[in-house]
Amino acid sequence: MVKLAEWMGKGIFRKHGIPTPVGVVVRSAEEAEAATRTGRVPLPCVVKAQVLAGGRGKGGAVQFANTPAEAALATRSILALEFKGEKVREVLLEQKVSILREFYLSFALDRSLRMPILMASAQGGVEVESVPEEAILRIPIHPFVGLAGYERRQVIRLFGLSGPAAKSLDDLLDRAWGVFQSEDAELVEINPLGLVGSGVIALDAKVVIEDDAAFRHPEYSEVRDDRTPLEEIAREKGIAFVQLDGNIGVIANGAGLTMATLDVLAEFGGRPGVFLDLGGTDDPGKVTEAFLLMAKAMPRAVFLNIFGGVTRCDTVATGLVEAMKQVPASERFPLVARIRGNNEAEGVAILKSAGVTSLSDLKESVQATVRAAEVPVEAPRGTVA
Amino acid sequence: MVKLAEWMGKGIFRKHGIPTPVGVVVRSAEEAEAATRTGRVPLPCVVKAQVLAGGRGKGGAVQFANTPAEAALATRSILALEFKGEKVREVLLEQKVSILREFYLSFALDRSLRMPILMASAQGGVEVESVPEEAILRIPIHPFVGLAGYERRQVIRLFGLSGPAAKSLDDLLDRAWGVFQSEDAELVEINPLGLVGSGVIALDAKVVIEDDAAFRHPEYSEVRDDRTPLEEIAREKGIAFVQLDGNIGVIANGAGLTMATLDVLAEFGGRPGVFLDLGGTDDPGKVTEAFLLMAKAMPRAVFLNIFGGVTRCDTVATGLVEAMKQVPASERFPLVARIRGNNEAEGVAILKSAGVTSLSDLKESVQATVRAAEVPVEAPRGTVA
Amino acid sequence: MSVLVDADTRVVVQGITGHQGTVHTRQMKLFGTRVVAGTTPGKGGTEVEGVPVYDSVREAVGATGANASCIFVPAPFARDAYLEAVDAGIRTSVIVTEHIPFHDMLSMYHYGLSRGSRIIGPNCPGIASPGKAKVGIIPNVVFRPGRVGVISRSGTLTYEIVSGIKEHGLGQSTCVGLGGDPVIGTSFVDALPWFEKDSDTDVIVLVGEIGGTAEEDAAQAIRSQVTKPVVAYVAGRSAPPGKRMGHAGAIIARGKGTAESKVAALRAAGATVATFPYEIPELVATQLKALEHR
Amino acid sequence: MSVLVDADTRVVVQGITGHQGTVHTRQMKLFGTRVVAGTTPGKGGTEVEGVPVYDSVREAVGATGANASCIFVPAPFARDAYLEAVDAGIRTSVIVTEHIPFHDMLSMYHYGLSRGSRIIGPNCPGIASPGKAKVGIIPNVVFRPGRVGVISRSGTLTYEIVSGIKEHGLGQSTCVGLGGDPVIGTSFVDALPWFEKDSDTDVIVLVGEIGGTAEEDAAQAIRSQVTKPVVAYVAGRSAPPGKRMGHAGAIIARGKGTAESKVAALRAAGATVATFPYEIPELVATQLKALEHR
Repeated sequence: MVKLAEWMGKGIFRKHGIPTPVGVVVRSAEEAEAATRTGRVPLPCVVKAQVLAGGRGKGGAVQFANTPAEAALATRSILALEFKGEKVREVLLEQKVSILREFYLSFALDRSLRMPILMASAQGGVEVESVPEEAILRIPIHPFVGLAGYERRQVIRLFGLSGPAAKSLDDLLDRAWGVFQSEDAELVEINPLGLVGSGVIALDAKVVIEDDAAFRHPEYSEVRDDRTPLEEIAREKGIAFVQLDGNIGVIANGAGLTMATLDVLAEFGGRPGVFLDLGGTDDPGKVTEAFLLMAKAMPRAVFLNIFGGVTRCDTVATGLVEAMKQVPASERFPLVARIRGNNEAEGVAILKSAGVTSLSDLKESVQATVRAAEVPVEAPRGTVA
Repeated sequence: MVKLAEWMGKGIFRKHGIPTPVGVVVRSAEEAEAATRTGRVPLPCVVKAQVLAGGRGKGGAVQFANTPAEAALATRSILALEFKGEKVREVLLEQKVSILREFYLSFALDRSLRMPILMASAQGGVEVESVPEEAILRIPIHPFVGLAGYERRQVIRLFGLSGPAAKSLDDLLDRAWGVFQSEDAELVEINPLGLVGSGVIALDAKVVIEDDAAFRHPEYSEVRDDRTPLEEIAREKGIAFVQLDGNIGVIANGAGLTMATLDVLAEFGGRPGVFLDLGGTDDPGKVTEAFLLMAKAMPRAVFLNIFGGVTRCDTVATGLVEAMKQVPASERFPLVARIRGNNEAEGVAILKSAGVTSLSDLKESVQATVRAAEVPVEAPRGTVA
Repeated sequence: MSVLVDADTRVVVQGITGHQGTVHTRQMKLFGTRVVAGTTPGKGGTEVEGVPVYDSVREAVGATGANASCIFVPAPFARDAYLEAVDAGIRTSVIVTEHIPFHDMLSMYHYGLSRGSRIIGPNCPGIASPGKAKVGIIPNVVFRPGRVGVISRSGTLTYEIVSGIKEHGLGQSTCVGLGGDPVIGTSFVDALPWFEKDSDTDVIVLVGEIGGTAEEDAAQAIRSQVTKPVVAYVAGRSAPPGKRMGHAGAIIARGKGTAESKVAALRAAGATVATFPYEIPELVATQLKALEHR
Repeated sequence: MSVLVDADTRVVVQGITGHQGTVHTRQMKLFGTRVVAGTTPGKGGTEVEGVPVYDSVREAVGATGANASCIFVPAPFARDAYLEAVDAGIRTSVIVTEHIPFHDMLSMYHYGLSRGSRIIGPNCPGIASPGKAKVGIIPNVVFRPGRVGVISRSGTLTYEIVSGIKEHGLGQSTCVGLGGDPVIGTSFVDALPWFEKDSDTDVIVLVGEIGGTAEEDAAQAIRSQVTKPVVAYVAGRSAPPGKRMGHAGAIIARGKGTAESKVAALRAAGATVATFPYEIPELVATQLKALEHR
């Protein structure tokens, strides 16, 4: 998920001809003062924290300014915020526009239908989850013919628009659909969409680009996301790595197996701290890297659960043994291993030669891991280094 | 059919990123001299008449120049040409490129498959009709998925290209398909496509935009086509009007009926001179305009053959009577009429009151028309004015 | 039985409040067609010729059970109208509108195909089964129930020929006008098997014209799939190459699409080909007589 | 009978000369699959693991009669590879490739649908019927012929479970891994009726995970179309909202896609839902025993 900040999303909107308020992104109070003083952003203006989390209105992350001095002040106070755990680095200053009504619009994927879906509601400016189902219009869009005119008319009717406002919405819908398609988006959300005079305008922009399509969009390669620093490193190395609240790390191969292993751990009282899916690999080096990464997350215990398919047991064992040599003393962790499947015998032998015993029963392995996390004094059998 | 001149086609190619030689279109020898002297067109250069007909190479419509003076001379001589009946108004000067091989490429419509079709041949630079069928690769393109990479590879293989040349062709194919789609073309032909160094380049461009899609392409509204002046006027009035070699005009409603009427005329020794299809109309004024237009073509006789459907018989009769008042004496022609179908009785009565008798038998009507055209001394019964 | 439409066909007229929509709604009703609904965005709740008007096809289908549509909306909006019909569950659409860009028709045709919906047209007179239903604009006066099936790329030429059949004392089972555009939803190849299967049809009249290879394709289909006698006619023998003869599809281009080629293919496939349109009724009568004596 | 593949399945491996393509061609052959051809553009005329390599799928199909394909080509070219397979007449394609953009999958899925072709995957382990054929990458060692059908959104978790079934002394009829991407060619809803109809399957094991509503949709299908006993398991009960758990599709977003919702829906539809994956074989054995005593 490449989640774009509001100001970037609005930049894409403008590129596609979707109206947005006049605005400038700034990174300091001085810039804010200058932007408003020179008229690049007409006053009065809105000052908005550029964070990915929603609900900014309630957390002081959106303020208003009538003078350049006020704009500077608001920017400074917002830049000092940490909003839902996220440091504010950028602030968007936008001309305040006079809004007659607010609507909700989004394009996303309907997985069951295998079609994009347009969702619209005449109740905008609130979280769509809080809108009753029956007040939301859902229009599946067949990818071969796109968003048809008769479908756009359904939205126009829902919003009760006519004349130039209807025409403006019709045009915006077509363009927003264009954004969803041509930018390989998984979400394009405009909430609120404002009725301003006789036209509609995007007052917010939430655009999420699909990770897998990143190769077609090098322009987003620098986008900061809401990953932790370790998750970011893992992503670069092509390892699926998710940090959770607990203290036990799980290294497995395959998303389903990794999740299932975490579930069993949780069921037996363990607290999952890291989800690490090796994926399919036959490179012991990648396995070593995965272990070194896991060590950085400082787990109290790690459970290695491998079913050898594409990823063979001996590859994992070899990579693990190498990691055992490289992990610094301060980052060592107790390890429980269970490896089965392709080249199981070879893998088990390699582990054994390094002093690690592979258990075969899942329940027993999990219980051993939970115990290891609870008793951090001395490392149990099967420990890294 | 909006047939674009070579230089306009190449302009579209450049807009879509398809390589073409450096070139400039000129309308005088002076312009040609200046363009080559200033280096806007590097020398040596090719000087090409911008006409719509093919086979320019053999008719002196393509020449070469090594100096600005030669470029001016060649341009002057080409501007003096009338090529296959078409006055040369524009000349394209292009840098001469060193061509290793020439290929043929086109995108058109396969009516039976209801799909666009890519045609390719390794024998370029000649009329594709002269290439044996088995040497032409035909690839239907499904409009919902476009020209696939594996299909482009078939063309690359046919041309025997590899490395950068293959990559260049792959890219060009994709872009030419983009031209066909986004410009609503009915034909995009590159003949020859040249292999130059390690890339391919469009040495000619034949782009035909579909008439019915003209409303999406106002940029081509000024394009001169190979219609006669009367055909041009007819087009503006929304009348299907085609000038042929003979001297008898046929006014009918519906393309099939008009063609069939011309066929019967020809079968009985008449020479069809004008095809005029009123189409579906209920405006007598349009009928009047059609007759006035027919008069301008100076036919020796006219046969009006109407089967009233959307176009009612009384509408046609009313329009005809009005035309009888407006046609200048110098343009009057003998008329035979046959009107049947919706509101037949009313139509026949209106004609009768104006002194025109409607015949009912097609064969008899045609024979009367042919006789009228042969005997221009006195107008027969049923004459305009 | 009949072809594609019958007494159970329930028609929604898309663009009913326009002039053509209104005129032909009246004519279809006079023919006996069950015109159950019309649509025009923004005109929902009104009535035209006693037919209720809805804002959308989905509403019209929901309220009236319409299963076929007749489209009169202007060319720039025709694609949209057809997509709306398909998505609302309409299985047969007659598109009367002319001048629809063929690139639009390509996506309409293939979308319909993938969703099990059939287009007749565009730029066509439509389909009619005398005594049952008419969807389109063929003048009512030319019809009389009978056993001759007519498939044509033409409009008025069809009326002329169908009328001739009636005047000759014969009648039609179903008559379908396919339209003369480069891309049409239903071709001879699609329609011939319907008439072959139709128990009400004894003889098939095929009216072609220059341009494309639809008649050559038809000849192939006649050879392999049609056992009933076929009487054919091809318009445009006197047309010169390179000129569009009124219909966007009627053009001899690059040596393809000549009348000679079509007539030869049809003859070779066993069809009786008329030189003049007025010969058709007599040729049909001869075929019918031959069938009686079999 | 079996589901989707059988002893007559003739497989072409697309991307056979790549490392994965070669390794799994060997494994498929060891399984007993008729791997008749491979393709890699520019490598036509060579051989991999005794299998002839062609430049294009059309050539491969022409020469070998291949009717299924297994796709290993890299994500940016996967769409193209599938279109090539469809156009060459392949009816079933297992796409092993991961990280295919879902916008690409949308057009692949709908194109296949319109042409009568079926995708398993992408990012999936494929399909196998022990003793008959395997198309994909599931390790051969986990299988043993039997009467348990397995449908799973997972890869290695499936191996774990299928292996458990074998170790418990039971065996599988067909096992299909659907893949964990947001857009997959074959869903539970598509696959359940195949197993319901399959005379070799007595009990169905369904392995789901968090994200989307595939399991809720499956519950609907079980209720309305499945009479055979279903044993289910859903991975991801401990996963927090908003995090993608390895699979692109495994994410609880906007309150949708939780394990609780899926387990509840499956239970309500009559499925037996396991809490731990290692419970599944015993639950299956119980169902089989119950069937015997019926």
